[in-house]
Amino acid sequence: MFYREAGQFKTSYAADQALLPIRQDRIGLGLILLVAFVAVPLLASDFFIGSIMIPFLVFTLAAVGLNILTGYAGQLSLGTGAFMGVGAYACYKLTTYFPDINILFMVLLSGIFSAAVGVVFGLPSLRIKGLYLAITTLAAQFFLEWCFIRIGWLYNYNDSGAIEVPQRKLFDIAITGASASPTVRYLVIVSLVALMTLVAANVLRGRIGRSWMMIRDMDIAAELMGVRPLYAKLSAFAFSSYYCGVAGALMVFFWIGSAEAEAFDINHSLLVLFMVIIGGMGSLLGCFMGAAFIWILPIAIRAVPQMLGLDVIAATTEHVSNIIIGVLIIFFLIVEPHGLARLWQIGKEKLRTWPFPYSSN
Amino acid sequence: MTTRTLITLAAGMLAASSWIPVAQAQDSLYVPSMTYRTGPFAGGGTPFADGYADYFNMLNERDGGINGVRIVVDECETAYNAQKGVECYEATKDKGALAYSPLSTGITLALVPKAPVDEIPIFSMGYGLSAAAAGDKFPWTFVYPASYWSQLSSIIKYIDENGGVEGQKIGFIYLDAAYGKEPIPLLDQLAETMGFEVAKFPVGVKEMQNQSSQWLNVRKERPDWMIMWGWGAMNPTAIKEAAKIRFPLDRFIGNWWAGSNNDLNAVGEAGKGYLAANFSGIGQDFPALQDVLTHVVKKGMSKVASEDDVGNVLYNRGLFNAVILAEGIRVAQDMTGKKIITGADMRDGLEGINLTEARLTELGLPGFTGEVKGSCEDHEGGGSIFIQQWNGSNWEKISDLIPPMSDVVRPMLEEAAEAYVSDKPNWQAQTCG
Amino acid sequence: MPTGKQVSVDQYSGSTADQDRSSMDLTASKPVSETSRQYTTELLSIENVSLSFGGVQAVTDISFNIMEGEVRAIIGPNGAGKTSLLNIINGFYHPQEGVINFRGKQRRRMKPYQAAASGIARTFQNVALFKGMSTLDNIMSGRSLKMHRGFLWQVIHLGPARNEEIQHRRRVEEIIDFLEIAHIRKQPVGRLPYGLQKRVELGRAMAMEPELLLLDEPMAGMNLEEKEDMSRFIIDLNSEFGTTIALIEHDMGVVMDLADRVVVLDYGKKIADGTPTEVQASQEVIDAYLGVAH
Amino acid sequence: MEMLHSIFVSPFIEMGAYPDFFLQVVWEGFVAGVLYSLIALGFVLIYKASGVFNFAQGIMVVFAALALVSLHGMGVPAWLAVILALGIMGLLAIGVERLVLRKLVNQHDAILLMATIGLTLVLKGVGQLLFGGEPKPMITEELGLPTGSTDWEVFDGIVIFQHIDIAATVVALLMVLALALFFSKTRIGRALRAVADDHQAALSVGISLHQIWAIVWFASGIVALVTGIMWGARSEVSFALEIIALKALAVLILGGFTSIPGAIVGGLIIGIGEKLFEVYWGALFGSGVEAWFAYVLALIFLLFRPQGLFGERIIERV
Repeated sequence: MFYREAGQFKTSYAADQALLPIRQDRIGLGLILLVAFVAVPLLASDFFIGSIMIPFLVFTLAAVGLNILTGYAGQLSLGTGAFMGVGAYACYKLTTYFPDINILFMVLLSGIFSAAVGVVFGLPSLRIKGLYLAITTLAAQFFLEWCFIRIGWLYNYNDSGAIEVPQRKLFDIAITGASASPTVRYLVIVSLVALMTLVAANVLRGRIGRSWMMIRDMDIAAELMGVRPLYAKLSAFAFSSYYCGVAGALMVFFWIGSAEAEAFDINHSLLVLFMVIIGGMGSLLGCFMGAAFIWILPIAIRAVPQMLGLDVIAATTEHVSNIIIGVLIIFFLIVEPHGLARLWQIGKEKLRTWPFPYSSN
Repeated sequence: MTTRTLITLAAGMLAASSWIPVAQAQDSLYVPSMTYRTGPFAGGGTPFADGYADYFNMLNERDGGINGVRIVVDECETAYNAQKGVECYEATKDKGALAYSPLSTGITLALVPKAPVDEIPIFSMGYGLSAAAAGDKFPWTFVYPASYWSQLSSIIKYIDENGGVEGQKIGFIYLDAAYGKEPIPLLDQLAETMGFEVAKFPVGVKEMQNQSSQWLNVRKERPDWMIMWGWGAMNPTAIKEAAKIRFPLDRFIGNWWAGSNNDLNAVGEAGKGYLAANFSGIGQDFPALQDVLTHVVKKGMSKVASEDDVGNVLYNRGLFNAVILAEGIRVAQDMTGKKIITGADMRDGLEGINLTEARLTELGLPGFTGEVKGSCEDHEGGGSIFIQQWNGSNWEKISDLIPPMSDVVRPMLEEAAEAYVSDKPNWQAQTCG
Repeated sequence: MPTGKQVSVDQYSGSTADQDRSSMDLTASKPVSETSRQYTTELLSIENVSLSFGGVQAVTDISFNIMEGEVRAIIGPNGAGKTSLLNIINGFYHPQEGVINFRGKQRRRMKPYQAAASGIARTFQNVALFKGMSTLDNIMSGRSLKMHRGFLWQVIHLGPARNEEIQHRRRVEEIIDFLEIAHIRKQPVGRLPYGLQKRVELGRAMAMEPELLLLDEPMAGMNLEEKEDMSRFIIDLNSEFGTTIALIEHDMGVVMDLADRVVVLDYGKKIADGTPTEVQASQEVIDAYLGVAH
Repeated sequence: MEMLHSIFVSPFIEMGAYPDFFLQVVWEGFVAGVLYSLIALGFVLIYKASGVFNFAQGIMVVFAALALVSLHGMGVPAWLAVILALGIMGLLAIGVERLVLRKLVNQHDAILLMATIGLTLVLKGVGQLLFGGEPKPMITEELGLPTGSTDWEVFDGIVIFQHIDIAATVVALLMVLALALFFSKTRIGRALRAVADDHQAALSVGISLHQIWAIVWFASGIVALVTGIMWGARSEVSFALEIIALKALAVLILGGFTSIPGAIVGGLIIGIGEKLFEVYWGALFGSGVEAWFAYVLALIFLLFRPQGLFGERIIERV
């Protein structure tokens, strides 16, 4: 009834190809941005911003990265964590070499290192497909993890073997380090994520994004249409790893504040993969939904016994949340393999025709 | 109802619940407990968490808290994961938390810079940053009763007293992570000054239960002694492998995280003779532990699986952690004259701690550990450890307290602290005396 | 259902920005009757090509040519090597022996995307559409080779990249009009009925504006009505736009009506080559189809 | 020059100088390889019959072993605990088939893989809820497994053989033989091979896919239990074992997803290869190379032979 595009005529292809061709969607997005940029920083508590919104956005960005590779270009990867690590360590090295250059620039630059590493480990994709490729990404995961531990240069030979975030300022406000307030860090992250999501959406709807989807859907046909698999696959690896790398740098510099190699282990990779599956492969919106779901659900589960006043061992809720997430993953794969994003779309279609369920084509 | 509505609702609820300022009842002392009862290291985390909680509960039951104020212990599961650890911290820091014991090097490193900002001290008991022993550089971090470096120096001292280290080859097998690598700089330094040779054997976190290569290398290198910086499943595997290559176990010394009952129960009789460092008493034969049994465990208020678990190495370690915090609270109460203290008061209390043998006896823990006396500069206290040996079914204390080689360790600690602080222009240090 | 502005072929033909060798501009009408057509330029020729897979001979010593502007049919019983031959032409298989000349030049061993770049397009026996994409995007994907804006333009998606996208969209809409599939423009192709999928696939190949279009059983599994539609598109494509077409088809009626010349394969060998009437008369062809022992 | 020497010359001189030690390294690698093979075998069984790449195989190893040890800890005699643990794995197999596989028929490979990742989480949670997260010693003696060791004096030195390692090898061998017999001699075994060859064809001759799936999951549950016992006896039973199981993935790449001989040979190559590499070349890279050696070896191997050691060359059709 209210969600219907009747009467919204498009008179040019430009309008028809806009990211959000329907007015209600544009209004919705505007509201969300308003909440994200105004309401949350003004109203939310430090815990909500620091432990829910910031991780959620960092994971969203990583999920966007993985989704580009897996959901759009069809190359399953289990090495997301390691690529995030490359970004984080690169950013750390860059800030130690160039302490005076703005940290935001460094974060964006560190993604390029991650992209380069991604290309190297993407090379096997030219010969290897599907599950075999998924397993070779494990080689990237474990090899890079080992590098983070073994190459002392990466963490400046710290005794602690970990990378620590120095304090950096933007317009005289601390944006990294312990004294940077969650709200400031949040604003930095939310701006970056919004910007990078827009960039991803643009690339995905253009020539390059189409070539990835062609490779994904039918690589042979894509090649016969003139897509060079070398370019298409490696550019997908590079672009995806760039996002993962930036997410990794954000994770360390704007969220946790320090990191050991273990922060980027295989479980981290799997966590991002879950987000992509639950959110929906091949959907940017899904990245947000999946990240929110996987990150917030355990926190919510943890909060439930407290709200009910039950004394449950913290570990038990941890096990229970493991089980619930596992069951949900299976459930989604069975019921809706395209994830939350698809459910949302179905919901929208229902809304469009409501209250006349049979009036659509 | 669409999914987004659901998510929005859920988020809204969460937001609402976390937006409402926590009405902290001002009649109790809030002590968060970061635990890891899950994950690959759960074997170590569980008894520690039990000992920690049981001691505070015992104080509540027996004495009605500390100076009449009850203690609230709030567990938060970290699964040894830094992200979850930080989340636990953020979730509890505004509830009036007095001190954090992060129980993982990764989480400690993440929290150390936050402590001065939020004014809540970090008590990483014998783990985390060794450099934090330098209290003038790390006002908010404590590593009582000893840092890793002090411990290593004591172990080397023990070796020296039992046959000498000069001209010997000492093997160092360690978990290939920040934790395991930390003592290496000191080990290299001591090797130079004391004239022994070092062979290093890293064990990857994913290879903890697959150590045959490392031990083949040990067989190749033929060290005279072995020192282990291990954790979790790495320990029993290492001891079994050592036995397999017939390495004399009474020349194999684990650090204080490689010498728990869990570790050796998995090895059993085959582990007889294995040595480990420790700083907390073994067994239930302390009045305080008897009180824990009577007031908490026998009343069914503990999470331990059986009464026998009370008194095992890691249980007592967790309990000792609680003892120091409780003592810190007492000192802070005395210093400020307040019943309800803040994190900043707690910091002063921890710094003013003085656990002498007499005080330990008062607490019902005679001979439980060495003296722990803090000061503005010294955040590691005494630094003494003792060596224990596995007799096939339990641990036995076989040495007196071994103080660290402060003359070597202290300058290095200070140097490390200086290095840590040097690239942090706005670091909050304190000037002592 | 949101609809874009409809544009007809007439309105835009000849006035589009993409001026590179645009075959759609060739609207010169050609005589439809088979006998009167004369072709002078050889577009593709295959000489003594052989291909085998680990001892299995798929194609043996085949030679034939395709003239510019003609409709060339390749027929033969199942397993005769027809699809393998198409795969050789667009570079997917590499023959062990033989020479391929395209536009008068001998072709080196090339990759499929190079064949595509040189102007060879293709449809598949089992529909090989990009299942996760809409009809519009599938046809747009045929424009891949004609779009050049670099990565940075794609990132901002303004100015040149956007204009490029819109220009090509215009072309794609012409094809959508031509194939009468405007109503399914934004539907994911996976959900379309088979006949429509085949049509979209033809559209995708058309979008490449190829010099040579290879159609692998374009009418397989279609009912009579759909076959008639498809035949009409093929004839129009050939006569209106002058696209050279090579097609594999089992329906002899269709082949006889559409093709200028027919080459017949059996067991990987060429057994006949000529106009439909000549081929129909060949004893060898009759034997092959009736299954007479060799 | 020195670098080249330490890569290409000195390791071999060392091998020659201490042949007893070399043999010991090979033996240790062999034993580790046998255990990798066993885990890989579990993967192969399931993949062959149902096309599911079972990421949960590692956690199944832990789960089965934990069930066994915990049951014994509750006072159940060892032999009964084994039977009950097998029963649990059977129930798990039926459960997985009913609740997961049956609903995901004809889905894409990647979807099935991800479903088993979900299963991994569930088993992790359930396992820790039921049996507790802390590590437990394996009940080696109660199961009648040998302890102790035998020395073999050779080349002026000794090679030490642990009896438990010998037992593991023998048990693994027996199990492979049993499986081979099962596949070739029983009706279900033949049906299973038929399913592996062609699902549709098998269905059309009246083979129940559901039954077959439950059986292969059960079979790999048995393999998991045996693996868990053997590995548990070498260290202890804990959730950390799960990660080692990932190494079997590299084994699969070497051996091919569907080949049982491939799983065995691949496992041995990786087991022996990684020990040799770590002991003789590891120091060049700063040690700890075992963490990635298997995967990198598999990756390099894939570049030259994408179908694995025993797989058939894939000809792509259009």
